[in-house]
Amino acid sequence: MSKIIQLEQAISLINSGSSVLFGGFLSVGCAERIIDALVKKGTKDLTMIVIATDYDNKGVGKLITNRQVNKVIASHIGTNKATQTQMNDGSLKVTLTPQGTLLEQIRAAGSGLGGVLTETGLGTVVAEGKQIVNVDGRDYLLEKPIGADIALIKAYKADEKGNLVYSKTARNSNPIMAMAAKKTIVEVDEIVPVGELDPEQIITPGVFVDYLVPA
Amino acid sequence: MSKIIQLEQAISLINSGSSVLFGGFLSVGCAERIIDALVKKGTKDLTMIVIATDYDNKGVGKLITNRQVNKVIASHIGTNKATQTQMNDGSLKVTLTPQGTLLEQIRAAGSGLGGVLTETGLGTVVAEGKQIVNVDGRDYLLEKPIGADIALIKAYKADEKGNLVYSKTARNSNPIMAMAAKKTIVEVDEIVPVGELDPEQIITPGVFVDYLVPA
Amino acid sequence: MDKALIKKKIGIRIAQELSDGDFVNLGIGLPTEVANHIPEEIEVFFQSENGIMGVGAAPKPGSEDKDLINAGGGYITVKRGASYFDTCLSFAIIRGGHIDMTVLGALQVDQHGNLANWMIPGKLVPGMGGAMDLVTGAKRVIIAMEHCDKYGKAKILKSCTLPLTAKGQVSLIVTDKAVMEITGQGLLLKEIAAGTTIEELKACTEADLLIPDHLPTFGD
Amino acid sequence: MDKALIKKKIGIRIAQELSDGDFVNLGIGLPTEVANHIPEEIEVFFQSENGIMGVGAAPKPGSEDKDLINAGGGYITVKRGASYFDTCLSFAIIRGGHIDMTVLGALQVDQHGNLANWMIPGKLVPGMGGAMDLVTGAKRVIIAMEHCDKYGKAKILKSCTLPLTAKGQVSLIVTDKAVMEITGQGLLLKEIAAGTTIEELKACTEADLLIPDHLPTFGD
Repeated sequence: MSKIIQLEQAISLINSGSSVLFGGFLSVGCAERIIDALVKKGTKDLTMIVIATDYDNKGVGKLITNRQVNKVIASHIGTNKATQTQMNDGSLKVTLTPQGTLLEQIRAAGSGLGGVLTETGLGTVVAEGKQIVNVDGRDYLLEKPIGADIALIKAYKADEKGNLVYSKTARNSNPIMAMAAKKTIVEVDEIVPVGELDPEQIITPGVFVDYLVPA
Repeated sequence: MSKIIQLEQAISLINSGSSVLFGGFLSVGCAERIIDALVKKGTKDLTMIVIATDYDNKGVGKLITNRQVNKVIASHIGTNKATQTQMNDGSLKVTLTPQGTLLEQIRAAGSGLGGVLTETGLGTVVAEGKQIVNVDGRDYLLEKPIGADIALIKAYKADEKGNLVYSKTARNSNPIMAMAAKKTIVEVDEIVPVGELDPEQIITPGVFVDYLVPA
Repeated sequence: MDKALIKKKIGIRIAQELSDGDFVNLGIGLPTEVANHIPEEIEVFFQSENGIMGVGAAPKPGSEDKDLINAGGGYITVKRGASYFDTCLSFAIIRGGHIDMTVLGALQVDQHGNLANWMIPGKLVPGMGGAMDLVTGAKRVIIAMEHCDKYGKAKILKSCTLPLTAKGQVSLIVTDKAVMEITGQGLLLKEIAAGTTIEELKACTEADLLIPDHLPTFGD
Repeated sequence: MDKALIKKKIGIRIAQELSDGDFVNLGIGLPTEVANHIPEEIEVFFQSENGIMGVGAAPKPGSEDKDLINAGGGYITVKRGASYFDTCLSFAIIRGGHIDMTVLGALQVDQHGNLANWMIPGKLVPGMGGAMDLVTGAKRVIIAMEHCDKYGKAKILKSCTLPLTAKGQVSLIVTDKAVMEITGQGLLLKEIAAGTTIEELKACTEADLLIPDHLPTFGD
């Protein structure tokens, strides 16, 4: 069973209204070709879950500039003017979440946990509307899992079974987001035959990967 | 600042009454030389946190056979008769925890989380005495962090800064336990100069490691 | 019937439940037999919870690697395309619903899909190891066991009496005598072993069985 | 005073707080200056929260690696002994108390150790990024900033008015005018910049300052 598909197939898996986990950080380690194809196709009403909304014309930001996103969950939007403009004019719903919390929420979804407790955000606006759980005399925020329909991942190398290797800081959120979607699609620079990757070297095992899109 | 110490120094860091996280699984990936030295020294009243209590004469089991442990938190004790005998005669307090839960509890301690929610153990004796948290209509067990005074880790290679690489399934619980102790001591087969390990290859960054004990 | 033949019959039948590309976790003991009967036209990956996906065959005597074992402590080899990871990620895979099927033994299983396979109070307390996470997290939980215990007593009950491993998580039970599915209506008899009569089956099954009009056989 | 000189004075002073073997996370902007003044006799490792421990110097123009950036998006190099990891582990390191020191900028900080550095309602909402985790998790939180804002108004307050990044987590504040420690008794003036008088300092500090009899100077 091959996991390799072409770009058009990958795009056809993402519907209007889909929630999408986008790996990458400030456009590094981001599935840029898939994003470009999504922009071209114009798929609308996406929910974007990402560490940062990158730049107006680079990374995930292009989807916001093109008004294909109506909800964002992110920790940082400061590098992308379009996000802020659309948030202010009310056309884009933005939830800002501390980065470590967001990653734990995604990991929880991928790991079958019902949530995690953290002190991050206690006593700040982040705590508003959230359940506080006291454990042995200390308060914690209960942070719920965040999964999605699709994860768009960027890897450096993959074997045909979907085992993934990343490059330097382009690893970032990719291994976590790869765990937490119904379908995980990976844009990959190089696909090698099974057996060519050292089992010690694999960061994301193929069990998390549904589709590979060659560069 | 060198992290390399000798076996005697390592042993002197572990006091009677210390809680110790033991990496390894069925004695594979277990800091056997440090355990042998602990047996020789006879340090008493240890709390042992480990996936399984290994065998009567191999792995962490030797410390139980030698009656140096008065409390065990583990997921499996079936391969070690001494554990069961001492549990039945009341000299050893044993808490049995599902393996995935135990690992998440240790990870939570190392990661600064106040706990995690899991469905594992719901409706079983594991749930007894534990807080149940309802999230969006589903019940979960609240599992608290488990850290310790000391973690005893076994690595295959380390550089002088404490960056670690493991061997095959001897990796097991070691990277998680390395995160969760006040002092992490690593028994390592080979110590290489800084810069010799590829930054991509490192599984446990040196930030988690306090001491290296060469083989 | 010979134990080895019983094992083989159960292993062959469960192997038919597999699909190409499945990720599977086999418990120790009888369940490992499934690995010997994978249909040739499909490829499956076996996980061992101590931190590997892609367990291969047992090594030849003399070529064991001390750092390469499975969850039962036995030496293994790795398959092409295997990967190593820490046990915390291993259980993230399990609990997160990424394992298509787990096959486990049972002390008792009941018609509500409850399973008891980790302890007998006052007698045997090995610990649950990874069983509770596996049963809770895997997409499909299949029980592989002999239909009755060594005294001929029923292990498939109306309600488990031993401490549970998990509540309501079992999908399918495959024994030397029958294949049974836990459904919303109750325990459905799907297939009966060739040479076994419904009366024999009922006599050693405490659970209520839903018996369909058409009942295929297996294991002939 | 020249901005570059202010930056340098603050960077030099904070670098003195470091110990050999420390793991440090520097916020973007002014805090990065600290890296330029590490005492020669010690070695520290800088983390960047996007997934690296052991950030090196900026690359030479033309030798940038597109896959190698820091939390501010700037190109970096790696130091010998560096390691890469995913951002979830990066924040496990941060939140788990494994970072000895973080140095961050501030919009406001108050005498209770409260910090506001992530938004100005209705004006600037970049998001908190990793700041809330850093401030909550690092063993020591040091604020590096100019003493007053660009209009000469106090940023060191009795109580923050902007939305908080975290409550009561700041240890030390280092500005171009003073070094101040948050203690159980209040905000303790530890050192004053050479050439600054206590009156000048009080005039641009809203917080109550505890002033000791003996007050060393810095930055001369």
